[in-house]
Amino acid sequence: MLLLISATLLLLLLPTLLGWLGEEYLISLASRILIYALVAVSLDLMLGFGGMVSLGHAAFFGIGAYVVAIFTHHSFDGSPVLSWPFVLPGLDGALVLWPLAILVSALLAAIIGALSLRTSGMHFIMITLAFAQMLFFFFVSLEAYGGDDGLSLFARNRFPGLDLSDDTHFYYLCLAVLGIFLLIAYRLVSSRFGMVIRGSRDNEKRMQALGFPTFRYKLACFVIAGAAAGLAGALIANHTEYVSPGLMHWTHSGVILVMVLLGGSGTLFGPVLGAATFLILEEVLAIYTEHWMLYLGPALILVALFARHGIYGILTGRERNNV
Amino acid sequence: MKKIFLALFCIVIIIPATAWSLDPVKIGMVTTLSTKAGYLGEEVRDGFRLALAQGGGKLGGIPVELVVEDDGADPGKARQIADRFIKRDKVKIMTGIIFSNVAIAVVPRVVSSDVIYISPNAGPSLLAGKGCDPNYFNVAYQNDNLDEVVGQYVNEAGFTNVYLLAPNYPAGKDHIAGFKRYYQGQIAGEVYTKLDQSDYAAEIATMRAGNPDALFFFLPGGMGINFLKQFDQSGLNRTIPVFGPAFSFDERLLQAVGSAALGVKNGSQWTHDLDNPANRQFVAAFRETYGRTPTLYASQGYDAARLIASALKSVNGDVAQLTALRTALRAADFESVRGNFTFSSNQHPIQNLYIREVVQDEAGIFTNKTLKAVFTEHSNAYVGECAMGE
Amino acid sequence: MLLVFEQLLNGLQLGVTLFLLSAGLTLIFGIMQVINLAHGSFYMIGAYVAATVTAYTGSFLLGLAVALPVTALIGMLVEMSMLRRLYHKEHVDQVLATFGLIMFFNELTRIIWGRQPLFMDVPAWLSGSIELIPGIPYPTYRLAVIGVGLLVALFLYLMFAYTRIGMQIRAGASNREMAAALGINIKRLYTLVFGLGTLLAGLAGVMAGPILAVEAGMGESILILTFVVIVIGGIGSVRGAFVGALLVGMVDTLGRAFLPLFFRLVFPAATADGAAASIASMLIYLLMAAILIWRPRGLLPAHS
Amino acid sequence: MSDPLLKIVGLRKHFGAVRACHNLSLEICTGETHALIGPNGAGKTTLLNLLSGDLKPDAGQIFLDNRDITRVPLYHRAHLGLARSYQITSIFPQLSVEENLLLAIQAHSGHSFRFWKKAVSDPQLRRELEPALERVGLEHRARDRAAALSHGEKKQLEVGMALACNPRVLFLDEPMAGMGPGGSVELGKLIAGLKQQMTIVLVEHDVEAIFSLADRITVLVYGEIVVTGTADEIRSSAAVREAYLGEEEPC
Repeated sequence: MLLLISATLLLLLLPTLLGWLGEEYLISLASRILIYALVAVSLDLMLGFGGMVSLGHAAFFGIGAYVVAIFTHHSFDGSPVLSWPFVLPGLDGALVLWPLAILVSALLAAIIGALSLRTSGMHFIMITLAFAQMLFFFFVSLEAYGGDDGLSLFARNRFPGLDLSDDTHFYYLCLAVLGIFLLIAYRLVSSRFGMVIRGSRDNEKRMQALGFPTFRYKLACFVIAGAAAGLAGALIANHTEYVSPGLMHWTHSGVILVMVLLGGSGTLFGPVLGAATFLILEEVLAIYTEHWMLYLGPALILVALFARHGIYGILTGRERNNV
Repeated sequence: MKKIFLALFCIVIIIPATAWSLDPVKIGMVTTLSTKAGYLGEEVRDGFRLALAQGGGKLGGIPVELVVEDDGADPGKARQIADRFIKRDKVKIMTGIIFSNVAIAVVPRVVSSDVIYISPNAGPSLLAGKGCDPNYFNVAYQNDNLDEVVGQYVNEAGFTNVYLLAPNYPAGKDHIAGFKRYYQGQIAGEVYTKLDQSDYAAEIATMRAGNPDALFFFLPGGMGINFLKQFDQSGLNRTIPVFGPAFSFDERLLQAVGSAALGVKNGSQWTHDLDNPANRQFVAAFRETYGRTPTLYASQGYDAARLIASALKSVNGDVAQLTALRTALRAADFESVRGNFTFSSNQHPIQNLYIREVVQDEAGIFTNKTLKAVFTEHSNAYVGECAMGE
Repeated sequence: MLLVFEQLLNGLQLGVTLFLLSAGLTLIFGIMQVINLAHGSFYMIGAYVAATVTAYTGSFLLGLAVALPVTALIGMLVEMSMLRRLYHKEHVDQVLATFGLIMFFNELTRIIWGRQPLFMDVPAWLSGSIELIPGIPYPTYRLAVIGVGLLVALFLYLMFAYTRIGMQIRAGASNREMAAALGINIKRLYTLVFGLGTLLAGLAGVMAGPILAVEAGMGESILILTFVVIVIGGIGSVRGAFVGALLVGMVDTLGRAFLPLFFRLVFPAATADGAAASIASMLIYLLMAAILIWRPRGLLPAHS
Repeated sequence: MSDPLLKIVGLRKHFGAVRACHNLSLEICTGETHALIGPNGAGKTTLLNLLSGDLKPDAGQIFLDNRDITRVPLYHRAHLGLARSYQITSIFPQLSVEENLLLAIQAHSGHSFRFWKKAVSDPQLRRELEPALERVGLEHRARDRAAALSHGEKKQLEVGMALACNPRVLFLDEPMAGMGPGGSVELGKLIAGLKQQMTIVLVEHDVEAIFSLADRITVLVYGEIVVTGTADEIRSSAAVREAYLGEEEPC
């Protein structure tokens, strides 16, 4: 608990601290870490708690980002997103646009989830991967929105009371979003719903014998995770002010998965640590060597082999599930 | 838990420590060194470094520190690196981007932060037209240039029924459009393939059925190798002459294609056999330093460095004088390895464009031979769209 | 009509190439219950080694002869040093470790062979083309690829049906404990299976070398296709992989070849080309989704 | 004995050439404790799996209270009042003991699309949890992870979970296998205590336990019924001795 408080305090004071050190640039990196932490926690909700190993989670991340980018693009152009069957104007207000991004991602997650969850284990891994690739190719050839070139936002979205183009404001918004989602996830995993999800991870057959239609609950979990990833996508679109199909590429899903496992799956703070470690490592290694993947690869293997609960496990010595 | 905060603090402290020597002019190079296209960035970087080494670590007599980082061909990542260069390293001049989609993502942000960007490769139409900017210079080519020259040549050579092939993404369509701008004959077929496709048997069979008298294709990197090998094996290369922009025919790629590319005519703004003093000197020095023949990318990296050198000399290393620096750059007062070189009003090259042929030299190495200059002092199609307000 | 036949042949050839890669992977998935993302890396290793040896000696066969054992050996080393420890772990750990393996191998290849692609040519005795149907010359090398693929299919069939090791593998697949009780050395068996799987991947790499660019990361472009094949065919089933590979090869080739024509009947040319290309690139994924709705465990699941 | 609660008509399940269940018909009455015995591979567990819904039959029908439940999926059968324990312990190893039982209780107390309130402290669930823990004697281990339990304790937990479902029919698949003598006796007492409350179908190798617990016994061999009868009838049946006791080595 003390650690939690000191970590929160550190995160709250980070911009001031960095300003004092003259390292304002790092605020932007910190926001990026928070956003990736959000998507990593959302993946962990289904992976660590629900036992659903998805290699296509970046698809929802990308969809959320694209929804924001497309509407913002049209809002800047003054052209409608849709003119038939009804006129849908462009938008750049975060309070409408971001929920829309969440909704669209959730809808897509419902469709992909309903199909993928008919299978499990290795099938599930490969099917989620293939669906994400399908979306990737769809957006690569979607010429109206830049295709492979991606789409630039001309400005960040409007948010009442905040100036998102200010890195510090944006940082606090990301921090708040992550904080709220962590709280939701914390309640979720120990709620009745969370019990069912964790039970399905451990022993799905038994859950059914007890009387749970597990498919529905797993699908709900898949949709919640997809929706949260969509929100993270909306944030990353605003952060980089740019989206591209690369966001949905399967290797990007792989990176998010790596963050979860590196930090410790089945824990809530593990993925946050994982995202931070991965992104910082990437920055630092890239400064020292061009061949950073030569070192990162074996490091991942070692984590898979020896660090069952990732960094979180090493730091706390705790088992999973004790949230 | 404490350990991680300690580690975090260390990193926060260590990163800046590496960046505390502000004497030389810092030039930030964001380029692609990993992924399949990694050799392109390597060429640009090596070309640039050669110029730097020849000046003894100085460009135009001004000490320069070159910071190179790999963007992995990922626009998001490139943007992040650019941010760091600008905000933390206080870089005033940037260069290096290979891919158009990366450039489109990064350049607007760079130039709006009052940082000069010199493109050593990517030349998307957006940045030449509507998105042009006084802080953006392209020292390589506007993307369409290399297709336009082929279109013109195919016309002159009397072909009237050409088949077109490109990947299904915006750059693919741009290159086809560039070709069509000067080509006047019929189109036998226009096919867009999946990005990163490896098997082209279906397209080749359809092409045979279309019975064209020539083929124009744009398939960069591995896609081009795949296609050329398979096209060669199909035997069609004996009946249908092949044309394309230089991207699938640089000297490093050619070694991987082998004889399959022999005889292909491609459009370029530079070849190692161009006969001018600057070029002779460059090619010899590059071969000596790196043990290989430079590609056009290397020449572009080299020219980028020499352009910067001329401007640095002119402002005497004071990169804070943005206006003076821009004026000096626009003068393009350097000896380009391409010979005559000036900037158009949208700050893209006005230069000669050549058709060259893939041949095998005496040593058995596959390389390009310049055939003729199709355009002299050619500008680009987007000058009119660019409203540079200065 | 002739064009349709030629395209069918192209589809068969793509299918057979995919089969070479999927057969090995489906064995590893099905028998060892281990998810291996790094299969494409062995495909790449096979191609690189063969290209290098061929370049030095000028003999394609020698390249093949060196590449196969080298790939299998590297595969078995990986199995013994790393993968073995992952059998009892969850799929996520296997994903993580093999993802790391991909990064490692790709970077290592770049360091050893440099960043530019490597050259590998069709051997002289397989170059040129044969007119299977008058007027339509077909590349001899592609016919050779089809031949090799079918031979491998036959070999695998005979091995599983008639040899001792094949039966041991099948026993190991259906019940580990049972097989162990029957005195089969499961550890050694798994190493062999992994070696066989990577050998097949290496073979696919060697065969693809003269057709495709030999470059770092070449395995990942085709890995996803392989996954689709295996999901369609049913994990662990070599027969399923065969059927799935042919299906994917055909659908992909025919889609690319004929979708633009169909679309041109309905839409103006410019729209048609773009739209057809987009749909064609997603076609196999749509096929996969359709098959999953119909049969979630694939067409020919290994254990029913 | 009253009306049949479970009625099985012509049930068939083959695994390739193995006839795990072949044209099997059987009636199980309300309130009885019915044991299934037979040599290994006789199809006892298969029959339980077919009844509980873990497996789908190739042919035949299953009726519960004259309602055809043959096609009713596994999870729905639980809501009709069928619950079971598994031969190989089937619990949630990563969850705590109380969470294991809580899930069983939660299963029949409304839907679980409740996302906010902590399940462990939900009074509605809590009320049933205490007796459920007590019933299988695991109060002192409530907070421990199920994976950390001893084999016997896991078996107890398994049975406890089945009971926490408040079933009308309870299927027990070798509940005493692998338990020490003390544990078996305890469990025997527990089952005996349940006899009044629900119908029980029991698969067990411990012949002593069966003869003392079961009202009726069915002997299966190769997926078919050899004989059904009371303990005494079975004890004296020659067919049983030949088919079953003759093959099974005494243990």
